[in-house]
Amino acid sequence: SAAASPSSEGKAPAAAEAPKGLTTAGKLTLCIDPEYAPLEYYANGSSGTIIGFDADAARALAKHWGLEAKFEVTTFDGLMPGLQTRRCDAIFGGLYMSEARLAVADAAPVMSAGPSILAGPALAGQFKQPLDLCGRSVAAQSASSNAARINTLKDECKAAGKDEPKLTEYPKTAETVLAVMNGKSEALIETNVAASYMAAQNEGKLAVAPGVFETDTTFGVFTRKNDPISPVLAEALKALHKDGTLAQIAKDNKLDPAIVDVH
Amino acid sequence: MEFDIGIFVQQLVNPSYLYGAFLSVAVAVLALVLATAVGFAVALGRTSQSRIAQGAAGFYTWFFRAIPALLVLLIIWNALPQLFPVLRQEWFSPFIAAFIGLGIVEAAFMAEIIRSALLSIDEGQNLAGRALGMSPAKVMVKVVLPQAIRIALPPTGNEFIGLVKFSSLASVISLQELLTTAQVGVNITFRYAEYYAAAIIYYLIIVSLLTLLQNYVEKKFLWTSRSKPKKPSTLEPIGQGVHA
Amino acid sequence: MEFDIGIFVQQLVNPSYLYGAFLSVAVAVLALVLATAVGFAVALGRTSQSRIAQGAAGFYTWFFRAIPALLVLLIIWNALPQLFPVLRQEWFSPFIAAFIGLGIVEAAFMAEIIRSALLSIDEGQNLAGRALGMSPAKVMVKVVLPQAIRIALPPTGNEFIGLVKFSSLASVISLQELLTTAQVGVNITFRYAEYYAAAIIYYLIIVSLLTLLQNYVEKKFLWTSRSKPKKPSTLEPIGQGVHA
Amino acid sequence: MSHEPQPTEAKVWTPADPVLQVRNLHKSYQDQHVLRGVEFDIHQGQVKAVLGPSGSGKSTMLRLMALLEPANDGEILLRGQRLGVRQRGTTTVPLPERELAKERRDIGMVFQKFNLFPHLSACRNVMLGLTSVQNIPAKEAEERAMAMLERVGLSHRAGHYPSELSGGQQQRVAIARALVMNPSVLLFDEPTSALDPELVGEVLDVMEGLANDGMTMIVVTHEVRFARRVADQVTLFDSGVIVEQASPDEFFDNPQHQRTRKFLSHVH
Amino acid sequence: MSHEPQPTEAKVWTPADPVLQVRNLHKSYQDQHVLRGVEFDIHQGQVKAVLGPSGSGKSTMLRLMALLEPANDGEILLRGQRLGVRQRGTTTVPLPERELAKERRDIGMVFQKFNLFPHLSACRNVMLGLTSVQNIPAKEAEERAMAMLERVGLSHRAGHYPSELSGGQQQRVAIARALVMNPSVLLFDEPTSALDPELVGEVLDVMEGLANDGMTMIVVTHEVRFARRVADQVTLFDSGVIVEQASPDEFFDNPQHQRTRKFLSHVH
Ligand SMILES: Nc1ncnc2c1ncn2[C@@H]1O[C@H](COP(=O)(O)OP(=O)(O)OP(=O)(O)O)[C@@H](O)[C@H]1O
Ligand SMILES: Nc1ncnc2c1ncn2[C@@H]1O[C@H](COP(=O)(O)OP(=O)(O)OP(=O)(O)O)[C@@H](O)[C@H]1O
Ligand SMILES: [Mg+2]
Ligand SMILES: [Mg+2]
Repeated sequence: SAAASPSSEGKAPAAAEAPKGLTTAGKLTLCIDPEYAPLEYYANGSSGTIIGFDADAARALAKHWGLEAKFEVTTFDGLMPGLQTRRCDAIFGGLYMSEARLAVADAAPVMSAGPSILAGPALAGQFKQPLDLCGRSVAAQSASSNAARINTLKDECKAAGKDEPKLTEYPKTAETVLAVMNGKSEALIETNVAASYMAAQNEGKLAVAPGVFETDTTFGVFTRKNDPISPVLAEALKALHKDGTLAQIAKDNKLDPAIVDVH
Repeated sequence: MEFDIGIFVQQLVNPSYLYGAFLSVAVAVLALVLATAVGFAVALGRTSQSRIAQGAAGFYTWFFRAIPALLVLLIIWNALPQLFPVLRQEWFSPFIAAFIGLGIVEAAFMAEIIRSALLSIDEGQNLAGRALGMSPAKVMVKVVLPQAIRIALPPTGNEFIGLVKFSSLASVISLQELLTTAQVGVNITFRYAEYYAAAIIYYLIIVSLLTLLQNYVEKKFLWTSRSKPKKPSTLEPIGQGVHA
Repeated sequence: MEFDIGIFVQQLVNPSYLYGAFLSVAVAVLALVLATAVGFAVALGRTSQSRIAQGAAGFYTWFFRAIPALLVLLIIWNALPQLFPVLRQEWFSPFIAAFIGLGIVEAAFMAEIIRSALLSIDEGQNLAGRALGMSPAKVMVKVVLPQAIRIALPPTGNEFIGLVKFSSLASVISLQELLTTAQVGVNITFRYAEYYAAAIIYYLIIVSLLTLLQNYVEKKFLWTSRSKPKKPSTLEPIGQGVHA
Repeated sequence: MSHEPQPTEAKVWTPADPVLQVRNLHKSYQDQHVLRGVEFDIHQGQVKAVLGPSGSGKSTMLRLMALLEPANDGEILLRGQRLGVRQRGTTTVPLPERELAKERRDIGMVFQKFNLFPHLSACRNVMLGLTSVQNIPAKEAEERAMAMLERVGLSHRAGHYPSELSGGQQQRVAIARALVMNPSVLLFDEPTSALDPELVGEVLDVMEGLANDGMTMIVVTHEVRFARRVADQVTLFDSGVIVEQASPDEFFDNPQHQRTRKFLSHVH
Repeated sequence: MSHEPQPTEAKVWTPADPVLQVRNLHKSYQDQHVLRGVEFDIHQGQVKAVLGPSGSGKSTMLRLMALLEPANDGEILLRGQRLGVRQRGTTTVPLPERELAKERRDIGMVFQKFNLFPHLSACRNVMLGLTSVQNIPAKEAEERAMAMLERVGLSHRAGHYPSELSGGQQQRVAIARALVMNPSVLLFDEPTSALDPELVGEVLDVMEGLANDGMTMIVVTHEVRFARRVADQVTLFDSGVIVEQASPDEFFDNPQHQRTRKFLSHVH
């Protein structure tokens, strides 16, 4: 369901000036790891066109500059090296804008996000606030900000005189889902947008515990540090937000349009 | 979640698995060819008189025996293009990077296989060839190599099967071979059992076919005038190998 | 992004690498012990008179030679606990699942190593032992095994080094060993050059130490009254092995 | 001893009877009939030399006598007692491997390729049968092993491993290894044919010493001079049967059979 | 031929001169002085038998004569021409491997363990030297190989692989392989000592045939009867030097040296 963005049906604004020094002339090349529904994934599971919010937003961005979007498929591990080796101009990959990452790359905000808790339907109802996770076993994707959030929660639990949560990290999100469904872990922590998708895919077995965490972090589009593209891209995203394109794409991908209000 | 035969069969006939299996085998074949060529050079270096050649060949085997192939793939795909802009071009695909990376690592193992095969040829063969007036190169090509190949065949076959399974490491440089095909599907659909079962079937078929091929080739090297083999053939050849 | 020596050194002395390296080696040791025990049984099965034992042992090697270890780990971690509730308990940690999974796969390869080592012992040794009045079990323990161990040592050493690198597969069941430690660091900081370089240093050190150990053990099996070895020792033993 | 009358051991054995008797021994491998009714006796202290062309079944006969393989038919009797089988009612059944192992201790064997245990020193090679079969304590076993190595002239090499010994020395250790078990009969399968010509003598000398000391021996060999000098009886074996059996002088100087004359013309 | 007078080939070679001359040959391995000044001549059509204890350097001498290893000192002359070196100004330098390979064609060698090429049939074993060294077309090479196999009585086994031939047959193929290159001298290194006693005869028969056909041969052997019947000259080798050199009758019946008598008492 590659969404038609509003800018394609309404009055087409004159294309903004495209950034210089693109990897492939005439194309905006983006590193992407299409295993993260609903942000980026293959239409047919393991093959087909890449769809999802990020994919559609990337296409809209390219169009904004009068370019064509080209996806350079990479694993999660390969996203940043791909950018550094100029295989792509930017990463559209559901990456949190963390301090450590901003030390090595630039990023422009694209949507707000936050951790969400998934658990079996019965248990999910019991989680109302972060401290409810104390003493529970929680699965997370390794090296994610979500995993880091559980690590900080350990201290909070200790301060509150409760048991620490037990964190188990897996390389892929699918394995965290499996861990909960197999009873290896009681809950899993995942970014809210992906969490909703997982719950929908595993209805009856997994449910989102709403509102446990604040939605206080931001996904960004990453570019090389101090690259001339960085400011241009930030401007373009602002423009796409302003004219409602991003909100429409969110809606088309069954996401709350409010999440793109990050400016 | 129960095992859904429908999804399983659908995956089994899904052309992307077939394509993934093809990629796995193709990467393995090219990597083995590269590894055999480089490994032969390294083996000659290790048995050579020259201290420098010995040292270089020894370093190669030591280094690539120690480094995980995954790291080599990451380096070839991510670091080398920063040093050599030519590698940033379109032709340097994950497929090419994968077979080169796996081939380079595998060469360290093939070098040892080839070296021990060469060493196991009786010195009398070399003497007999030279006594006939053959040049050292002729002795190598006409006398030693045909015999060394026979000895190197079983372990090489095992390495090849290892490489097929091993090519899944190339998913890290976004080559979507057989195992990655299943994993990507799992990440979206969460249908573990069906997707992985389909992959297992493919692996069993591939490895069984390769084992049959290996037995066939080995029979060609029995060197008897009769057509019937001396040893009973089994699905599994003697010797160990890589595994993934 | 330049190579930052500071970060590199900081990673090198980071205790989590040391711990990851320890996990890698520990998983490899336990997996090898398990694989040797199971592999010995499978090897006896394959050389046994009984058709059933032969068939079962043959199936084992065929199956586990074909299946990627990654899939076996996923199955042990995710599928088995559904069948056996006892595995849902706390003690069934990723560490235990990892060494069992790798051990089961490796057993197929160890079985072939052990089988060919047993077959390579001259039949005259068996005859001589029996002629002295030794029972078949005594002949195995006192005569055949000590000699088979010597033959199996070099390929087993290679398998062990392979297992150390191989243990990184266990990241899929949330075991954070050496390579995973580096990868996690990379994903958080995007500092791949420094992190991977630190991991490479660890791997080179581990494998070099293991190779020295291997040479030392092999020298113990030279069976001479003199202490000096007959063959020059090198860092790399003859024979091939797994690699990851 | 069984009180039931048995076909081949009807009378009680006395030292005047042959210590070892072989009766109608048959052995086949697949479709090949290797032994076809071998029969002979050997008395206490006798030395029997066996000659015969390659493939005639000499080694097979020794392996059967050493109970290393079962016969298809026939009997081997040691001091009148049938070996390798036991009576169950009216039928004889082969002994289980554990029982066979016990009977084997009484028959020593020396092989063409020595078959020393390469992972054990000369002394430990000789000790192994004592410690692991007869359960003799290590210290006593070592003393007896050293005495036996002394007897074959190798006590100064006791700590050496087989790979450090010459072929002749290895074979002498192998003889000591068989001898230390104190067997009733010692079987030799071409004990010198894997040796360099210059090393043959030292082994034959040891064997001649044993013969002089009264050891009962069956020696498959191509060494005509040894057979002539040491053996009490020389036998020609061909195609799985005994063709000629005579005293050395008779055998070599006046053979009765055409086949023997032909064989001697090759080897002599 | 060089016009410069050279120390050892001062006069022009004539067929009356020895076809092969060995002068003051020395060879050391590490600290072991294996050949210590070996000297002898052999004339066209002569057969020289070499006897000597194990480790005395017989094989080493043959390897040096076949140019398979360089000597440390001394000369080998074939028809007056020095082998294995070339003159550069006043110094002699060893030939490069390619040139050595050419000179080796003129000297055939038969090994104790046959050293047939196991991956080639008997016929292709014999052909290989022709096709890959002399560049003779396959068809002609095959004809010549078959003729040579016929000569050693094995044309009916031409298609068989070494593993399918008996030891005696393998050695006869090895002789054919050396012979087909048409060498000036044929060297034999204990050609029958790896054979079963019954297979020795067929190989010695072929060698006797060659000798009768006028082949120049040097034969290291332990076969005293062969040496006596076929050789023109018998040599005793010990500790890297020639101890005694005489006609067979002189050598065996009236040896001049104590060492020879001692050796013969062992082997005879
Ligand atoms: N285990 C076996 N399986 C099949 N055939 C065998 C076996 N052992 C011996 N034979 C065959 O039995 C025949 C006799 O062999 P045996 O070794 O007893 O002969 P031999 O007289 O000792 O000969 P040699 O002088 O060569 O040692 C041979 O044809 C041999 O191939
Ligand atoms: N390549 C080598 N390197 C080191 N030492 C060698 C080598 N070849 C031969 N020797 C030594 O040279 C000596 C003579 O060996 P050689 O093989 O020439 O003796 P031989 O007279 O042929 O003995 P045999 O009758 O056992 O064949 C031996 O002590 C041997 O160990
Ligand atoms: Mg025999
Ligand atoms: Mg020799």
